[in-house]
Amino acid sequence: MSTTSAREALHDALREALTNDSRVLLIGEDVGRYGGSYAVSKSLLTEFGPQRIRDAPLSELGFTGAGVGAALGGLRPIIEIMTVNFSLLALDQLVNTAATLRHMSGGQFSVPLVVRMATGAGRQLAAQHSHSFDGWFAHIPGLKVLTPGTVTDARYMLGIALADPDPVILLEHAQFYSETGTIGAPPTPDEAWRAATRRVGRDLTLIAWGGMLSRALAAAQRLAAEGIEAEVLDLRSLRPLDNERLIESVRRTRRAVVVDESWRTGSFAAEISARIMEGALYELDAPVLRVCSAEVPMPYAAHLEVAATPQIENIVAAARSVVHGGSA
Amino acid sequence: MSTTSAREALHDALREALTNDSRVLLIGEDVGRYGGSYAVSKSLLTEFGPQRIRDAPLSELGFTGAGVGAALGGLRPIIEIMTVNFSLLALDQLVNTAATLRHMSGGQFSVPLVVRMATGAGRQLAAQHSHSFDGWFAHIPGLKVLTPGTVTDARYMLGIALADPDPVILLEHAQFYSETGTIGAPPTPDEAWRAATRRVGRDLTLIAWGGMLSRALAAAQRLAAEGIEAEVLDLRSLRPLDNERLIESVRRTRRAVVVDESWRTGSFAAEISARIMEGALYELDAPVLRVCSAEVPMPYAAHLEVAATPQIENIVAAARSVVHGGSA
Amino acid sequence: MTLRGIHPVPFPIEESRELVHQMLRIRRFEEACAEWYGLQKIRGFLHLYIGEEAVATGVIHELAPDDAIVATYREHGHALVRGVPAKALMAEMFGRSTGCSRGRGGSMHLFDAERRFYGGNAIVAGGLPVAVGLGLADRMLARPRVTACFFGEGAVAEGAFHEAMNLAALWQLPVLFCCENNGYAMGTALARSQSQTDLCARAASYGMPARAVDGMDIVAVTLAAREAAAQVRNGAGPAFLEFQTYRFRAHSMFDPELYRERAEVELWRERGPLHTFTDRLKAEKVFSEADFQRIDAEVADEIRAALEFADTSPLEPVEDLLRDVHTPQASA
Amino acid sequence: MTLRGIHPVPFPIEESRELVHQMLRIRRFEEACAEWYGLQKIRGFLHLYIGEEAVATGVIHELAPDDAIVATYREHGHALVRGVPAKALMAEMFGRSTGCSRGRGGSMHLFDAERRFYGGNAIVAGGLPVAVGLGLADRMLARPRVTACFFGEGAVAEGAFHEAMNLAALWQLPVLFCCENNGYAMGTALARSQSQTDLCARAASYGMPARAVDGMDIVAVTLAAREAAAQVRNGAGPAFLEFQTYRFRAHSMFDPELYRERAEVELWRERGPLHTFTDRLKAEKVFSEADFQRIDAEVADEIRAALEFADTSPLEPVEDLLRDVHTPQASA
Ligand SMILES: Cc1ncc(C[n+]2csc(CCOP(=O)(O)OP(=O)(O)O)c2C)c(N)n1
Ligand SMILES: Cc1ncc(C[n+]2csc(CCOP(=O)(O)OP(=O)(O)O)c2C)c(N)n1
Ligand SMILES: [Mg+2]
Ligand SMILES: [Mg+2]
Repeated sequence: MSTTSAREALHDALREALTNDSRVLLIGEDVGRYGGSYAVSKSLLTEFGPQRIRDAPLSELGFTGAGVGAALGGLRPIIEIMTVNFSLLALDQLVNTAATLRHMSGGQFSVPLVVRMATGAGRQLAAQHSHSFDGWFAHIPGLKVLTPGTVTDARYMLGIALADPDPVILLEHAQFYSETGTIGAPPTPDEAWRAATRRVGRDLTLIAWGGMLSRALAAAQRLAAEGIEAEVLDLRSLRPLDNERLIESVRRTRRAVVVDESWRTGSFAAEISARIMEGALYELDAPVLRVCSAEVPMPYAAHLEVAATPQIENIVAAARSVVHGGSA
Repeated sequence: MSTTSAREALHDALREALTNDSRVLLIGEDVGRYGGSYAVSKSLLTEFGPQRIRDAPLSELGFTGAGVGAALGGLRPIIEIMTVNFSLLALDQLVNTAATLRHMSGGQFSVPLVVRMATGAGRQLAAQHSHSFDGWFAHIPGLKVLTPGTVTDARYMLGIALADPDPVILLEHAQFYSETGTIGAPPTPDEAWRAATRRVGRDLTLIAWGGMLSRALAAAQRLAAEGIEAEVLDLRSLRPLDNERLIESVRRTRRAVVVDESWRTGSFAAEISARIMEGALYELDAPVLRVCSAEVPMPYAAHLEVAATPQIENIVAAARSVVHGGSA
Repeated sequence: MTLRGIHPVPFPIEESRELVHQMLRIRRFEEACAEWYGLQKIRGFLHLYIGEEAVATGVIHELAPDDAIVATYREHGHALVRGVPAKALMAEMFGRSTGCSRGRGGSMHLFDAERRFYGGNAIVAGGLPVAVGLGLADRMLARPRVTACFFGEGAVAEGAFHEAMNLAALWQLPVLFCCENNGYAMGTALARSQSQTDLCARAASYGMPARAVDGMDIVAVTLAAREAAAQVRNGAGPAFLEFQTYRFRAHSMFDPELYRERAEVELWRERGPLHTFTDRLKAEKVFSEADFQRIDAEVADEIRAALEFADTSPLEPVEDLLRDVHTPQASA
Repeated sequence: MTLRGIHPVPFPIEESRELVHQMLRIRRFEEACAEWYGLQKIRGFLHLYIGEEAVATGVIHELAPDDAIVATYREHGHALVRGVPAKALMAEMFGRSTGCSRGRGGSMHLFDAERRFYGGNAIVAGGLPVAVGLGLADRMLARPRVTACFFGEGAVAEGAFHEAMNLAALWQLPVLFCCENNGYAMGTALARSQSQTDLCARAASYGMPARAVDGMDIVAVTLAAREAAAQVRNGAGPAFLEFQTYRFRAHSMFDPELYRERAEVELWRERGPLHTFTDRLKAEKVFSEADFQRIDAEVADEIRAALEFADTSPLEPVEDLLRDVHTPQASA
């Protein structure tokens, strides 16, 4: 089997969705003529035309809200917000409208909206272009949050999201686009929303998702060389969260490290730690540790950015610490 | 000593700040002629005039950003965002500009901005007017977050916030405005940023802040009647967070319940639980429990809103469960 | 601009009666709401539309059944005229499971899927982008429909207004923007929130046809809406109507009304849409006080029945707290 | 509108030379940036201003030392003309602790407190509300200062633009809005982002004086800025200038430029602000090729020294990662 990049996988997923369902359209800044700021939608304009590959003005709040309306009106809009950093401008429509409409109306409306965004740091884009808001989106009842971390998920999660009658946020890590791999079998709709064990291990559970998954796997490999067998759990969906597999794994390994690129305080990693506290405290042999970003707006300089974000060594060190004891 | 409402205390704090420092001004929707949507700024327009009590158009993003600029320009702006629900429209300026400017500029600028917002549920205002985003603000390095929960803090925290050279968010619970109490001595600037033990106890620590503090105290009183002595820790500042007092208290009581009005998943309560996991796991006699809101956009009907939000009975039940064991 | 008093009412008498009937339904419904708010049966925020009845009545009268409506938190009138049963509305105000939003929404969040009534948005200007999207769907699916989007003049200052107006005009979407300019956003008069108080000039700056209409005159409202809706429906792109009106009551039940003079309110009350219209019909001798009393009695019956229904309706069981967060058939 | 070629350049020759000098500094600085980006010494996003030099040069030339500047992520030129030393700027591009933002900001976040250069904002339209606030401070503290706020035409679609324009006009604040209309927002041409492509009409709709200026002509830019800045400084409220210009390079170093024709770029290159101005000065016989070479050599020295400085400057110690999140004297 040949390898594919996550970028290509996402592109193919878009193309497939547009081909299979005439109600699907893509709206976002520079998705058309420019080809997508991460080239995910390249050439789709030529194939599907400007009605369905719709370049939007710089109006994140406006076109996200338009996505809500279009979904209500019978379309299957995919809104691309160029990066999560700009999604702050659109949060009102996501949180106050997309997430609430069904409930506020007593169940009369569904909002089948898919919102794709690039997320994460690692390219020296500094303090306004390097955020991770995974946990913020996962905090909102009424939204669902998918975080592809394998090319297979990159290929199929968009379809899963489009098949869902409710608003789904798809977080695509900007560094993930260039990762390559072999596309496997499509997950069943049910499986796509559940955590996946990407590596089996007995000594601890490494919990990751999205852009951090490859780092967790790399750390697991290094740990194996020192005789520590890490289980790697890919959460995949942050909301709903697969508590069952999370707790099952940690009960078995009795130790856990959570990897999350967002700032530590108030991170989604805190939620994972709290879930383990609630569901597996008595089985724990060591505190659950979090490998997160340092609490600083992202600096531009390469060495500072590396120091500020979770690296493979940090994960390895945290894993060693929970297995062998000592301070992390 | 006579009792004062938190509303009056906040009003007096505003008046004092405006009187003592001519650089101070209040900007927000209906802070002037209307008298403030929660009547906190009532009559200030008459006393200080429309330049300093500045009614703003419905432009949350615009006037919050103007607050950043005014702070840079040498004023001491207090921005009132009517409620946290509307702060979603202003998050970009808070997160991408106010919080980052100092760091992005290599320390050249300070942004002495104070942003006041009413927060919380409990008045049947339904899904778009009942949010708690305490944890979201506390997630952002570069911001500080104060949450008055006593009339003394209502009286003095604004001054503390204004004395700070960096952006400070002041979260005022909408139900707190009507709470009354006796105003005590002003906290020292140093103490105001630290957690306060509002009740001493040996059996567990109840951790709360802002609008939930009075409920935690009420729960502690009920628990005392059954022989459970709860310590009540008022966090007061969510960022910076007083980890030291938190961990010290829980190590001593060996049990903890966190009360947080936001939705459970991704709540700030998760952060508290994770901190205890990291700092006091070996001293714990029971899992830390969280009393949070149900994961549903806030329903209008009174009985559903009560069921959706943390009530004194829920806190009591959680406390009993951590003390006596059994399921929460 | 207004035809009031100059020309005869240009409607068949049945139509005029219907307009009176609808305006009166709003008036009496809201008077009942205010009363039952006092009795604490209705809670939360309650924003009355009294004084502005001609706007919702005239515009919605001109909409077809499969047109869509997006409104604000001040939307009882719009829901009523659209045909959402008064019972379902009143039950919603009471927070009952028989309410049009199962008691989940309350006064600010009235919805009715069947009648394409999309609420009920309590974020100022929050409905405008949604209306743009509904228009986009109609345009892409080649449906000759109109989405009428109501909002107050206070919304014009919001960035969402600007983005939505630009998108609608740029993409030539079938949206009828209906600005209910009642002069105040809570306590803030238009001139203290807009550098340009001519809202039509603002709308025209997007290249959108715009027109100011006497919102106290049901005839003017109806005719303006008729013309604009036809244009929008026929593919001319969006249009903007500014209805100049006034709310007779406070902003909400918490408002001490410090920001306006009693005399100003009185002046506008004299222009009240209901009595000026009935006076005019009476002057034309096509309508009598007895006619009015008959309609009023009919409306009173309807409201009484709605109150009765609401007050005796069940509450949603607490066990159902978490329902309707997601669509049931969802895979997760 | 432009005086190009019709009247003689209305500046003393020293002033003209200075304008050439500044434009050339921008050009050469950015050429060096592109080169060193290729060598991977500069990373992240790099947005070049080449082609647009007349705008920053002409406007900032007209500002007083205590006026303020708010710019975007395409702000090397503005920082240079403002007097931020090329060394400090280049060191910033290299991510060094000697950079004007200590290597924390990079290309998109250049700052200089002493020169009232407020960055360096990489959120499109994010700087406008900040500029409004700076203007508010000046107005309330009765300082006769101007805040010049630069932004691209793409920003005009953002809600933040609308809210900021309205606030500035409503409160009559001393802000000079400088729209750098280079025709594209990344790959989106103006006509595909704005229903109304006449940006001055948009600005005028806020009741703000607005004027379109040939942004390729340094004379036109300078004169327009002179007049507008004087009005703003004298308390006439905000003003809006649209500078019609063009970027000769890609949007950023990642842009494959699929959205425009080579021929269009060539056409605009012919109007390049540097050579058209020097040609004109030469035609007037007040400036020679030797003059140009002298200036260019001087600039080359400056850039060489800046590169040398940057490349040999130290990195910020990793132990200092957490500095400058808060102001040190803060109580917490
Ligand atoms: C984004 C936002 N900001 C503030 C509020 C609080 N608020 C509710 S209604 C209102 C006034 C709106 O005035 P207008 O748009 O003129 O409508 P009207 O109430 O007069 O019908 C305000 C400020 C809100 N609901 N949403
Ligand atoms: C709010 C926001 N949305 C999107 C982006 C991504 N982006 C960066 S520059 C740009 C184009 C801006 O165009 P314009 O305002 O015309 O300025 P120019 O780059 O042409 O100077 C876009 C879309 C951003 N930085 N901020
Ligand atoms: Mg109004
Ligand atoms: Mg541009």
